[in-house]
Amino acid sequence: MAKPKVAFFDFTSCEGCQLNKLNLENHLLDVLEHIDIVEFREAMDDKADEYDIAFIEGSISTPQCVERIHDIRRRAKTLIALGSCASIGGINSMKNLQPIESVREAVYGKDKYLFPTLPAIPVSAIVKVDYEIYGCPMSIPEFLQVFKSLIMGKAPIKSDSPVCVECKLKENECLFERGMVCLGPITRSGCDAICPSFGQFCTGCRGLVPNADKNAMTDILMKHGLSTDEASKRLLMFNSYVSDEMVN
Amino acid sequence: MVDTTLVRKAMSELAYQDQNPMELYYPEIAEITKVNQFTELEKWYEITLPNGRDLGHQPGQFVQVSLFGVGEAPISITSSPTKKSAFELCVRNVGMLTDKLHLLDVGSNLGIRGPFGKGFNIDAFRGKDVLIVGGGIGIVPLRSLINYIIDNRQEFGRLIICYGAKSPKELLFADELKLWESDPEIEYHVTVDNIIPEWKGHVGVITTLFPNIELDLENTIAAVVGPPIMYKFVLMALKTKQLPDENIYLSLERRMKCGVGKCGHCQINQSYVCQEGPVYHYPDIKNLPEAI
Amino acid sequence: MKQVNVFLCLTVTFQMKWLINHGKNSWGIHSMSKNLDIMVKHLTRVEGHGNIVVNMKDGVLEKAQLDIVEAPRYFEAMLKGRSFHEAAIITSRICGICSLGHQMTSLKATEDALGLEISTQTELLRKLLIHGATIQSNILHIYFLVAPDLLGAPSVFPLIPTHKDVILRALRMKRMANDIGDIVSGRAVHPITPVPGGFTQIPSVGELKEIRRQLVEDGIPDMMETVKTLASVAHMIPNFTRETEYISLKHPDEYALYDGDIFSSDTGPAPDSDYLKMTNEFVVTHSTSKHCKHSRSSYMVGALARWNNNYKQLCENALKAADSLGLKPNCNNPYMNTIAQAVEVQHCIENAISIIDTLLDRGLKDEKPNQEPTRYGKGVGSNEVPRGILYHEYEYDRKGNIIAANCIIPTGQNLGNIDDDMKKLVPEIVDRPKEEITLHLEMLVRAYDPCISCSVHFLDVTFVE
Amino acid sequence: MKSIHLAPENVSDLIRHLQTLGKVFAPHPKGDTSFSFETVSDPDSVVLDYNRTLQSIKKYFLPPRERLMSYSMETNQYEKEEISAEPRIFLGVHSYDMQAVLKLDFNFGQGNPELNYLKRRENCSFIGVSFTPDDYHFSQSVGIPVEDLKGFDLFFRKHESGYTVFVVTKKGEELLQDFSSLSDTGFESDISYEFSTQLSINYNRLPELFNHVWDSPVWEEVSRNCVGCGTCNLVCPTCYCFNVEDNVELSLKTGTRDRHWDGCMLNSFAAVAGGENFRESYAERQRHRIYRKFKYISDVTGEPWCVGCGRCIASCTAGISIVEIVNKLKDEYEQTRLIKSTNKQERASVESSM
Repeated sequence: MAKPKVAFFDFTSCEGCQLNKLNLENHLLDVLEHIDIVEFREAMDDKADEYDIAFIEGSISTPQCVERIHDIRRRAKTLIALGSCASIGGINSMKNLQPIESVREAVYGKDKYLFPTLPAIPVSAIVKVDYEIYGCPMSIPEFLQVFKSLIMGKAPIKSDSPVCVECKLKENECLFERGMVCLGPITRSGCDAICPSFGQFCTGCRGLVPNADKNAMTDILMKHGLSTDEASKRLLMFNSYVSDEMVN
Repeated sequence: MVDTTLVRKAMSELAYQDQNPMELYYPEIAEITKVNQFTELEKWYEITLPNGRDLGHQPGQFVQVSLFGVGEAPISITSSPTKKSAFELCVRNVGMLTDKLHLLDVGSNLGIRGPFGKGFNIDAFRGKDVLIVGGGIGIVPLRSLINYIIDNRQEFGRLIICYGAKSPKELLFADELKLWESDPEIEYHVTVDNIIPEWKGHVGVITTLFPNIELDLENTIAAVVGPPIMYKFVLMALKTKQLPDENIYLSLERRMKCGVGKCGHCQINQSYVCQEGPVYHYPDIKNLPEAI
Repeated sequence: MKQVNVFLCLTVTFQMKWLINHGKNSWGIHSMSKNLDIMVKHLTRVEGHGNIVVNMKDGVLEKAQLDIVEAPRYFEAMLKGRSFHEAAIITSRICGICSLGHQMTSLKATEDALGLEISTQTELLRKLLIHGATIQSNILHIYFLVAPDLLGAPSVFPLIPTHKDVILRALRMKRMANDIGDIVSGRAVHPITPVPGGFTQIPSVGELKEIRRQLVEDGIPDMMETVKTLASVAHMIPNFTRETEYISLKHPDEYALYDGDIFSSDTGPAPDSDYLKMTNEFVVTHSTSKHCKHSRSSYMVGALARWNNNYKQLCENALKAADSLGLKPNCNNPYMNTIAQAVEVQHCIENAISIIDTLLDRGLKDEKPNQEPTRYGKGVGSNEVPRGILYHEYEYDRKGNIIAANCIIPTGQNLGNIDDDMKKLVPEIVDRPKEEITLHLEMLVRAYDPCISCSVHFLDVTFVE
Repeated sequence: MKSIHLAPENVSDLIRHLQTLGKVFAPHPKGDTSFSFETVSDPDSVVLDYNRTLQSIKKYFLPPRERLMSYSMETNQYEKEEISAEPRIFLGVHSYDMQAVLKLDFNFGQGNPELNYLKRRENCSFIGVSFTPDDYHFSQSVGIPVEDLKGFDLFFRKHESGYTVFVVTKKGEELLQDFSSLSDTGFESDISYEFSTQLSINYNRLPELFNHVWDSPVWEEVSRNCVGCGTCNLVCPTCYCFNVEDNVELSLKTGTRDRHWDGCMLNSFAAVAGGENFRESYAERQRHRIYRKFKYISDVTGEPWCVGCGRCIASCTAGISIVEIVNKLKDEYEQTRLIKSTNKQERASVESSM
């Protein structure tokens, strides 16, 4: 069986996910056993016309991004959003909170309907995304899990339970117990609760679980000491991109 | 085999006990001996256990099919218990396991645990007219019952089959359907939901078949299997026909991980579908608010 | 409010255009009749593709510009109103490659602004982290980005079968460095445990001993091999020099990475509160990001600057490594930045070992981070990150939320210097084949190690003659 | 009942003695204010005076993550996991957690008795300790007093001057055999333990209450603040639902089948492959969780399946309390019944006056 052709592309992001791929060190050569990397700007010059699997890092934030992601989608059999910027808009989407109506018009003119929320939007707002790997930075175990599934030709398991679950399985002391506020209750798990396990609150970097009740979560944050403003800011740190706005 | 004497000793100290502890989660490695792609989504398999051992199931029971590296899923047995030395599954590609299962061909191995759960209570059907109501892939477990009846035809009264699918393309077991249709001892009714030019048969949801069917109410037992949405309407229609609730059996689908009453996923109120179902006697569940 | 140039780390845009108005020097004579157009396209990773454009007509260099266009990411606006608990979490996302550096600098700025004292243990652990990050980043740059140039390969992948032991060594060294990050800060990219006033969680004695073991048993021998490998290809490094001002931190007691005053090779020391006077950001009309200058038209930051300013404080083996790699004090060849990085790795490995020893000798204490502000106001943090000196400045309100923020990033400080280097370099090599000129230009940009995306082997060369 | 007196400074000696008989597990401090059961390595770090551990000792019999088998995808052969039945001694267990283990014994011992669980349960001794109820404990309301000895082999009663260690079973006596000579003391419960949190209904009446409250508006009301994080399931000592997953090695040639705890409050717990989710809303899930504690299994066993440890209350960030839910259900039920009966009376009186 021919090895799948894999390509990596990056859009607006900090490159941390790319770096994390190189941080696979112990597994990097094993990963390369299974695939042919045909495009990976961080590491090589080569280019290819089509890809079996395209990994996309970064948010979409300019009209050129849109054009380019459409082009990649056309040439990719499977397209995967890698990391928070690509999958949920991520930290970039914080700028969406700024008043930018005029900027939108100026930047996109009549095409501004492509960007109802503003520059920083997830890949799935523009093209069909087959799978998403969450996290800022993306979690290596999850990357490997998705990677293995794809090579085996099966759908990767997609976590829809919150970080709390992983904390409880690890018997971590709840950070609320320590007087901190944490977005673990509504943030998609899959990171093995890495931040709470190291004593730091969950920032919500992996996006919210399906059915997440933001209002109830805001109440919880306020119950534990945040003001309304602080609570909503905390919730929006990585999750300012609101998908329902895209519907219009 | 694990030596269970120690555990039995421990069990005697436990507050509750009834029988020997079992290795519940280890599958038997079986082989796919025949394959038939029915439709784009449905594929049929004949599975042979080691040494052609008989599975020993009842119509309506299921097995846990496992593929190493992918996982396990409950799948209804579609062959009749009268078929020995191999059994059959018909699988719709809707999930991770089935997706991968569809790539397998004759000679491939898969893991089997089971049969699990309760099937159709054949004794209740014996000597009675049998009304089969199957929607979509609901026909898969029903086929096991139908073929059992066909193979023991003299033990049963009328055999009335109502089969509904979204479109003619989605009708399963096409060859057998022709046999059922032409069999003078079977009253076969089929319908599709959508109007398709080349389809000359009945169009409409499955309950639209009922008005044309005369039932001997006291003497008819119904077996109903279909998607969750179908039950409400079928049960309502059967009520309109005044078929007593005691005469209805139906099979429910729930998420399952273990098949042995432990993992908790399949619970409908207090009932574990993998233990007391998937086939239920309707009076047993009609008061369970989570059932239908 | 001041526009923050945080995207500089990721985006570089500069343009230069000047006339060569005399033909009397050695290169001028040859270039009088030379026509050259070089278009290096897609320098950066995204749609903004950085382009190196060199345009020479009749020996006159009309245009030499490097555009990397990417939308600013508005971190300054994002920080506004954010709590001091969140500042470092957000700013570490400016750059995944130097996330630890941003985080450390951010924490220092916040602690300065809020008057938060940190313990000696915290400082030691932070220094250990910076060593890890420096080793990681320098090794990545040396082996994955520069080595293919020196070995004539288009990327690191073809080197896997031909130089497997070298690649495995690089991966081992990277893993070792990342282990320091993973163990001390929870995660090498976007670290978790460092917070204002300390750490949310500290490593165990066993974990520190394990890092120490790796540094001693793998790190030191691997570094010796690294020096040998580099020495064997050092002749491939272009010989180019230009008198330059070097700015870095300087500390009286140690090779400054975490702490120290700002130091210019031209003008001497200055406190980090003077960072604006040292950077003097100015807008160039053709660029969305600002350039910096100090006593001359440009200056350089990074490993070479640190070497030139502080080499005497390196450990003995690092000095030996420098010697065997031909790196001399007051080196004015920017290509040697890569060698200076290697020398630093040697220093960081040995210094990390002694930091661990100090930590173990003192005994680890479970300390709560000190997060009770004693004042609210402005604060500056500065740090040597792999690519050079990094500054963050925040102003906090009385609730501990940010009113204003400013970040000045090493890559931005180096832009003018790259610019000036190219001015001198292009005419010197103008006689050579275009491919070679292009390669030299790419290697120059890469030597500054602006960022993974800005410096690696995805430079798609197009000639537009 | 036989007993020994144990001065606080002698507790460590006893632990050291127990360590000669088996692996000892006991509560240790964890984090800022919490506790967890851990293998004892240093007897002096054991804490017997604690409110509750983050997880109950369930984790030793039904591990949070457990490998069921390892397999080769090339040969389709698998290896079973060895389950150790080494002697284990659990020291410092509260009565409610002991009762929770006995309940799990039922879940895993009846129907299809599960070897994995029962093998781990084998060769275990349990040493109880009394506790001072805090704002979350309500075990007495579900029939489990502080000094409930059921399931224990030894029991530590805390005094001002240390502990009286009561011998409950023959096995318990054996544990003390070479440690100290036993004296005979009575086991009068002269200590009273006040529970500030209580169900307002006798637990015997719970199954009856739950016959009437399926459609109660209380479910919606109490679920309004719920975010469905599943914490209440995952800290519960009597919750035992699990999920099974296959994990493959990077070679794609070998892999493992693993199970891990799951919870009925979580999104996909009741979702089937076709997309249908049989318990979509938080209120439906909350109702299912509570019915499992007070109705479904209780109908069979006659006992509540909640042990009153208070973990789900203490760890709910939204402040949802199982005690409050039950009390509200009761109040609401009684009120509607009252209204119904008053209506009836009114109607009757109206009718009679006509």
